[in-house]
Amino acid sequence: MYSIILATASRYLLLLLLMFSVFLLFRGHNEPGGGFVGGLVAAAAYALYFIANGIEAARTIVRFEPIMIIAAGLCTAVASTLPSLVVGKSFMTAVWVDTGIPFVGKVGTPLLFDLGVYFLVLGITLCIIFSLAEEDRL
Amino acid sequence: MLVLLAIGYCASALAPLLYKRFRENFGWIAVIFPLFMFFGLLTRYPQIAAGQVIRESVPWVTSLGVNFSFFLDGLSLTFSLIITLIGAAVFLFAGAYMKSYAQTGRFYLYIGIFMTSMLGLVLSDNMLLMFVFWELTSISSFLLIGFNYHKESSRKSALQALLVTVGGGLALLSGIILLYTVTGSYEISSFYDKSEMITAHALYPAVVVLVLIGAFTKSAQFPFHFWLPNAMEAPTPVSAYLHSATMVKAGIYLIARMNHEIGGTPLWQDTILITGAVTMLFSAILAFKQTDLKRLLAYSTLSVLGTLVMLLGIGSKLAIKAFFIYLIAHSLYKGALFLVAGTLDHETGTRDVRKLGGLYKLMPVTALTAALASFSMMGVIPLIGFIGKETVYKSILELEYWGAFLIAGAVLAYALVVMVTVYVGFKPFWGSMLPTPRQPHEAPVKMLVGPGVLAIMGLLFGLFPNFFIAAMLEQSAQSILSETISLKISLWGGFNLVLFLSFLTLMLGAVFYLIREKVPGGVLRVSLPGIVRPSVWYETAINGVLSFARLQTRLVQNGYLRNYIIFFVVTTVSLVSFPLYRSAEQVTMVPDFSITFYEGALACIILVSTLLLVTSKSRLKSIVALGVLGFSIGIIFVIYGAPDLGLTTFAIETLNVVLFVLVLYKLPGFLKLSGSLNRARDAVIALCVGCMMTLTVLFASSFELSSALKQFFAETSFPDGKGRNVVNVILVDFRAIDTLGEITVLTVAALGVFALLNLRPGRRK
Amino acid sequence: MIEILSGAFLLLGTLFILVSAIGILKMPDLYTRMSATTKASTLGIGLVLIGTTVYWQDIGIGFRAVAIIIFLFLTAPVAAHIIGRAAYFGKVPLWEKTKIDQFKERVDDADR
Amino acid sequence: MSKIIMLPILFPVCAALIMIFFRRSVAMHRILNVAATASMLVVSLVILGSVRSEGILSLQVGGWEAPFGITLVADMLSSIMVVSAALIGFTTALYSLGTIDEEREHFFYYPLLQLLLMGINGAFLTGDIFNLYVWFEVMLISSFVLLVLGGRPQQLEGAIKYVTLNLLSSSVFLAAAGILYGTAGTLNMADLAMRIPLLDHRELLSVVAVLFLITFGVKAAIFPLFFWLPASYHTPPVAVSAIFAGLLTKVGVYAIMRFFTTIFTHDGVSFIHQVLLVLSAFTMVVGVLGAVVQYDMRKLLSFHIISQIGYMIFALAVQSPLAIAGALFYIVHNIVAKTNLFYLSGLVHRLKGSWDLREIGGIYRFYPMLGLLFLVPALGLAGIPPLSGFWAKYVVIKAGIDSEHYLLVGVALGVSMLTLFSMMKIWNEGFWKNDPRGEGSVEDEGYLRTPTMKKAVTLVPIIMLGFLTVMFGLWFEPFFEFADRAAYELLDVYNYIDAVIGGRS
Amino acid sequence: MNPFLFNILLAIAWMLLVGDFTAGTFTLGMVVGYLILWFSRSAWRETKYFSKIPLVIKFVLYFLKELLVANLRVAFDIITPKDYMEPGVIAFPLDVKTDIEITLFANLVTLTPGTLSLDVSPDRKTLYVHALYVKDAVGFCDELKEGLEKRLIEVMR
Amino acid sequence: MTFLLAVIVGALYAAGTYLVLRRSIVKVIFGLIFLGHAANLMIFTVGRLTKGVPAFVPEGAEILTEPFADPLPQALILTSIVIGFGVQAFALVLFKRAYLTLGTEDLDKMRSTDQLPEERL
Amino acid sequence: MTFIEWSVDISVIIIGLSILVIFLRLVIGPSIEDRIVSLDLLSANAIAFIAVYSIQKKTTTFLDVGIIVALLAFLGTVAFAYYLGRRGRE
Ligand code: NA
Ligand code: NA
Repeated sequence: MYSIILATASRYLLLLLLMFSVFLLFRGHNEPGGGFVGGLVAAAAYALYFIANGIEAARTIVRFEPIMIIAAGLCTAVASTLPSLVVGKSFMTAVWVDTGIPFVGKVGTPLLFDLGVYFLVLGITLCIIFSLAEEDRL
Repeated sequence: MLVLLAIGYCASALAPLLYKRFRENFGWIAVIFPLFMFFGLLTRYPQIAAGQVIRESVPWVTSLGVNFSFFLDGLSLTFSLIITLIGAAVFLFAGAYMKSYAQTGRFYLYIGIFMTSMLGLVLSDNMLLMFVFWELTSISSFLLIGFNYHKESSRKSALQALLVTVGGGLALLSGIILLYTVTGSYEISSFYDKSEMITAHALYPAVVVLVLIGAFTKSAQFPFHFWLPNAMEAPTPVSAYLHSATMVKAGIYLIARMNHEIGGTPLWQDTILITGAVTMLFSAILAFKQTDLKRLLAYSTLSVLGTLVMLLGIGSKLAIKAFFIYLIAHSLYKGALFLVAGTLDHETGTRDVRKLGGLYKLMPVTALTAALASFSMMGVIPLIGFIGKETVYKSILELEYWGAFLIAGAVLAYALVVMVTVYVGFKPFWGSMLPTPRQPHEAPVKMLVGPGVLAIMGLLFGLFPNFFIAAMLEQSAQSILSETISLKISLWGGFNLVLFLSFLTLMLGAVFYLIREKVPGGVLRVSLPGIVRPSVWYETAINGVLSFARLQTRLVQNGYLRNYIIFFVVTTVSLVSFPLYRSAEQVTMVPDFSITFYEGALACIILVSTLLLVTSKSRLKSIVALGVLGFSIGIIFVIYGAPDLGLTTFAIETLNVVLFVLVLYKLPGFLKLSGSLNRARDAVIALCVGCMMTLTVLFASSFELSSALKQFFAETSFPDGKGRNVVNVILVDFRAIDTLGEITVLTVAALGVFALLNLRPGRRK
Repeated sequence: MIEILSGAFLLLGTLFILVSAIGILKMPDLYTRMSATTKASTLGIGLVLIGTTVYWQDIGIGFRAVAIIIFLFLTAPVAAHIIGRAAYFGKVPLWEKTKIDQFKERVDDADR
Repeated sequence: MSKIIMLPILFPVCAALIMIFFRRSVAMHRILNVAATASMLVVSLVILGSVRSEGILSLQVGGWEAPFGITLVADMLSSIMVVSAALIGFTTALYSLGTIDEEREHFFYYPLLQLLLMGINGAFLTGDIFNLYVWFEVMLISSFVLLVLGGRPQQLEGAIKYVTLNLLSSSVFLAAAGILYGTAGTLNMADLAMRIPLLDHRELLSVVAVLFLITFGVKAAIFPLFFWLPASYHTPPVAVSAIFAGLLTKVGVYAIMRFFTTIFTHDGVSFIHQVLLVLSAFTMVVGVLGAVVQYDMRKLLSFHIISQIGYMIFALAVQSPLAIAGALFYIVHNIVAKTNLFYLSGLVHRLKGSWDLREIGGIYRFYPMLGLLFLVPALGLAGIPPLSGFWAKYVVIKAGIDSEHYLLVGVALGVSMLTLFSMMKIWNEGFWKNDPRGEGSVEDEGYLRTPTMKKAVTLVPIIMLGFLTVMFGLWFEPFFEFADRAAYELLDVYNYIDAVIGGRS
Repeated sequence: MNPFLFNILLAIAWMLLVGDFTAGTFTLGMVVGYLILWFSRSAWRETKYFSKIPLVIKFVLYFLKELLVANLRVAFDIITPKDYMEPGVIAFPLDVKTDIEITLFANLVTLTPGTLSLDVSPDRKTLYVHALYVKDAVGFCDELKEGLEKRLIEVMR
Repeated sequence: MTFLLAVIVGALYAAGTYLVLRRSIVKVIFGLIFLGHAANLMIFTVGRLTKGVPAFVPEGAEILTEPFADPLPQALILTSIVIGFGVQAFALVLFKRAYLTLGTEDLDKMRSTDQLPEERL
Repeated sequence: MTFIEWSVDISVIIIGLSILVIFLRLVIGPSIEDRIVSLDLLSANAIAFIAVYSIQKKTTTFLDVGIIVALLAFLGTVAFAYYLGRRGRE
């Protein structure tokens, strides 16, 4: 059931949604949002793209194996717990960099952690959806 | 003594290896082991005879009062010597006998373990330690009875013996623990002075019953006797050793050992007296119809075991004296006869007495051994068996009330034993030659030495009783009665009532033999009704348990998921309802009833879509309803100050829809599967759950909640957590490890979905 | 003044929303319901959002409102299209008073 | 020093992470898996050692003091459990090398194993109730996936029951945690232990306590909440069954232990002890009766798990220091023996090609050492001295007699008879009986052809655990000392509170 | 559209979202936008950038007028009891060619109340439209062609 | 509203329970989802309702002052929602595979793993 | 009560009413497409409600929720349509 209208719209919506997801991610520490919702919205973007354009197109555009995205996310999240050990604090203690950046605010390991969560959530959702979609084709 | 036992176990463990190395002459090597122990123990004889008690204690589980504490007194020495001596005979005998079996190495392993454990049992001062050895003997007995494991009957008998003895062992264990409760110790030697305290304790009857159950099962007393004849499935050396000379005497040892400490009361004495007497008579009668050599011997053993227990029950000085003499006499002659039976079996290939006869010419040494042992068993002067029988009769006759009955029973039982002896000891050798499956000839030396020595010892002990055993027996008796006994044993007591009874016994035995010879075969096949046969009780119990188990399992684990869930739900509701009811009393504040219009609308939508979903017959309609539900809940979150929750709910609900859509069209439409009765039942259950949860929520929110956490987060979120969104700060900082776990869950779920869809039978990637 | 303007926007918007709600209940078939209502509600929401922006007078809010409006105007017609098409292919009946149906031939062709 | 207690959680996740990254390199997975579990074992032993010498260790994760952040606590109980988990993890890692097919290895078998261990360790170490929920979920989902990995029909069917019932229990857990926060205002176990006695509306906490009992009861597989276990445990590869059998139910028992000795001790919950007593009797009996009728080795062993849980619950319900120590020792003994039996059943299956005792036989004759290796855990499980199970049974029964629960002691003893009966059923049918299909059947040869290395890695765990069963029995005193100390720690809550709230980090 | 321009647009959109117009935000927006574009670059084959701002504004105004009028008309129909509807499904021959043009056109048609784009034929030559007020098919098509489609083509090309 | 929410929670629990007791696997899934919703809503309600005041530290302020909604239950629910999402997704796929592999959606026909030895074919 | 407060209150009620009406259509159907359209419309109304509610409660944080609802409701609708499309095909 390919539809030009949906396919075309989905390409633009993809960008908007991804952008919004990043927005949610970075802003989550101060306002509603965060890694989870960000990741979910990003996944929703790709899900939309997949429904409109099919699974191959979606895979092409995601470019990475979802499982690798999961691994990257988990890696980031786990890595964010390590600086605390380097500086000799208790496990998972937040470590903050002195200078903040605009909009995002203070930069520190919790942000990194949230980033990991973002990728992880994106990865797992994609992994599930893509697996289902591919099974479906066979 | 610990060292002795350790050596014993090590030696046993080496047996299979050594067997591989030596094979042919292993019997001669193996015999070193029990002989070493025998003589090792014998060196202590002078000390013991002088009235010393040798003690030894190595800490084990001190905090529970369990130690490797041993003591060697007259009683344990008597038993140890019997164990090792007969052990030696059997080890040697088996060297030849077991040649036809595979895996003789394993046989020596087990029997070595058994002997060591048996020694440990009689040497232990600590009751729990004794129990450890007790169980080890049961296990090694199991392995030995089942030595011919390819035969179903062997396996069954082994299991039967194991269950009965271990079951009794459990009773014993509880008895031991109760005894600890009473005395605060497991050390038998510490009970010595506490006898009165123990017998006066409220738990005393329980202790007696439990300990006696343990003893009776092990010593095959009625009604637990049935496993012993079945245990004759074991190779003959095993029967000779475990099931006649030693293991079955463990229970008797226990009764003797505890006689002073927890005995002396009518409960104790009467119980063992009656049980012993019943066993004595009952099993002798059962022996009447046996035709198998070993089973004949087994029933006679039972009868003797009964007699021994009965003697302890009588408990007089004379009875104790009789007990010891008879104990030794029986061990010697029964060991010998069993081995002879083994020889016959080995040489002729049959154990059916009806098929044996006239072997004297072919097997003269065996025949002589058999004759010697048989005379002892029949109680013919001048063998020790005679002294044994005389003392038994004497001690029974001393009894005031029971005496008359008991003596009649004893004579009857003894007469039957005499009949058995004739069958086992004489019939195969004398009379006319009968054809046998194998061509018999005289047994090899290894098979002759053991029984020969035992039989000769029977003669020697009979002739010079005081020289050999009196001193030791005095000490033994002391440990039973705790008073000094002078044991002067004399072979000849003069012409008196007892001698007459002995004579009567022999005559009666002859009569029984003749009757047995003349009766038609059919009579032998007549069996008692099941109700009076404990072996049938055992079968019934096992089958009963099995069929109950089957019924129960089919009922409970029936495969219906919803039944499982009903169990779960009903358990929950019924357990919760009790404290919930009580907590209703503590409710003080009425919950907030105020409702705005949009809240009402929202609630209405939630309830209706719930109903819609529950009653829906279309899958897609259900998903739509689920979507509405999820979004409404999201809105509730938003209204009550949880925008992050709202966001997440919306996102997840939407993705859920996507997943459902991807999955669901492969799934079937809804069918109405349950009947209306089921549905009504489920509805009632569901409503109960609903009410329970509603009430819980109402009660739980009916008072002010003061949470230090809420305040802490409010105050530290921005200054320390560097974030204004408190919820997010909690997620990535305050409780970040929760989040770590949570993303792990997601990771695994994704891997799971991936694997589930890509790795499956018939699909390669 | 601002508040009055904002309130007016809100009321107008909600009015459109109500109309579309009534429309979806009242219209005779799926296509007419969709045709009539999706845009009315889109318009209504747009108006409400404008009212909100006016109320807050905050540029951030304003752009968020604009973002929603743009997004709605982008997605609403696509959604309507895709459902309408699915409905048509799924044989959801047209209102019996529908005059012309030039789509039918092609769908029938595709079926054959 | 206390920082070390996060390692049992951190190691597995790191190992899993690396494995997922290098998905294709199965050889690396294997090595890493063994290495990670081995180092976890070392770390857990170090933890146990330092708990023994320094007392309870606590780590305030994120540096937020208790009760505001989440605290990881290693007391004697937790450390013992973590050591057990690491031990079973390690042996299963080895055993898997010899038994798991390459397909499963490719589909994340090893990372899943690691994450399962992560969940289990987390559950043992956390001092926060909601965090416990999270670790339970980690454990649960890993077990779901391990259970279905391979996708055979039986697996799927078993998994449906396993998943559904466990999800129900999770939902109850969640509700209970929520109500607990709503009534007590905190989730930290030590804080709860401190606050609950002071609260006015304690009755409501009894409701919460019951809900926790239900949810942990499902995990622990007590009557009548155990149905998921026999329905599913025999379906996955035996290495998976083994680690499930050894560890998963014990986490439930651990939680019951923790909750009803540390947190819920007010008088309102005393009826729960009565309930537990009754349930424990049913659990023992129903479990063992289920076992005696089975012919599938794994099913038989699965039902036994339930029965043995009954003993642990019985001891817990008695609640004397001796009983708690006994329960703890029982847990450890059971973990070792039960896992070993599952390993062995796998080996038997490998040899004979069937799980059904009626179809196989003759193992003892040709593989006597295997017979010995079987007898050790089997008799150990049945409580035959001097193996570990004897002491476990003894202590539990002693505690029962001391507290005068004679009826239950009787039940426990009867059940131990039936346990022996069913163990000997395996022995009689599988080991003693001749193979009904004749000796030296094809499967035997198949086994003989497996590379020595693979045989070795399957045998080493069996020997290790068998050795432990013997060691526990012969050298009981030092092990019991640990259990005893754990029991005293548990019953004296103030130690725990002091270590957590006292702010040592 | 030129990816670079699109990147800038995305950065601006970012600033709008953030509600902060500093260089820092813009830079971050550029970075985010670039990542997104790079991440999804295979979706982009075309197209050219347009600069007909006045035309666009004119078009938007026209469209808003249409929207409002049509909305009112339908609203009237809804709130009055009597139905004035004469619905029909029309095959509309398309002059617009590219994906984006077709999509925009179809969406605008849908947005105007009373009309609903049902489908585009596989050969992209026909748009099937459901309309509430169809006097006759040809008249309807002409009206749409002269009005919306023509203006859209003006803007797009 | 606490009262109303309590009723809703009860209704969701009841519906979830009813659904997991069905024989069709699809309904069981719906039941599980219901129970998840119910539990979340329950935590939310029991954690006390505070209307319209989310837990955000206002711009310019250092700390958050009452009244505000308790953020902790929210964080807990968030965690449980996400966990529930993962677990439900897995369960959904599992149920689908089970249906396709076993060829039935009727749970009463999925009993082979529980059958006693003599009942097996 | 100022005008804005009054109009907000009125708006909330009107939106609530519309939501109920749309929900009624969702319940009665009859076609599944009707329900999907109603669902889509419901989420649109939710956005409006959130916007008005943010004025009522004087908090801006809720508006972001509106964006999410707008974005995601569309995905939901598309997913349903996808399902319908597949159903039609098979
Ligand atoms: Na957040
Ligand atoms: Na719309």
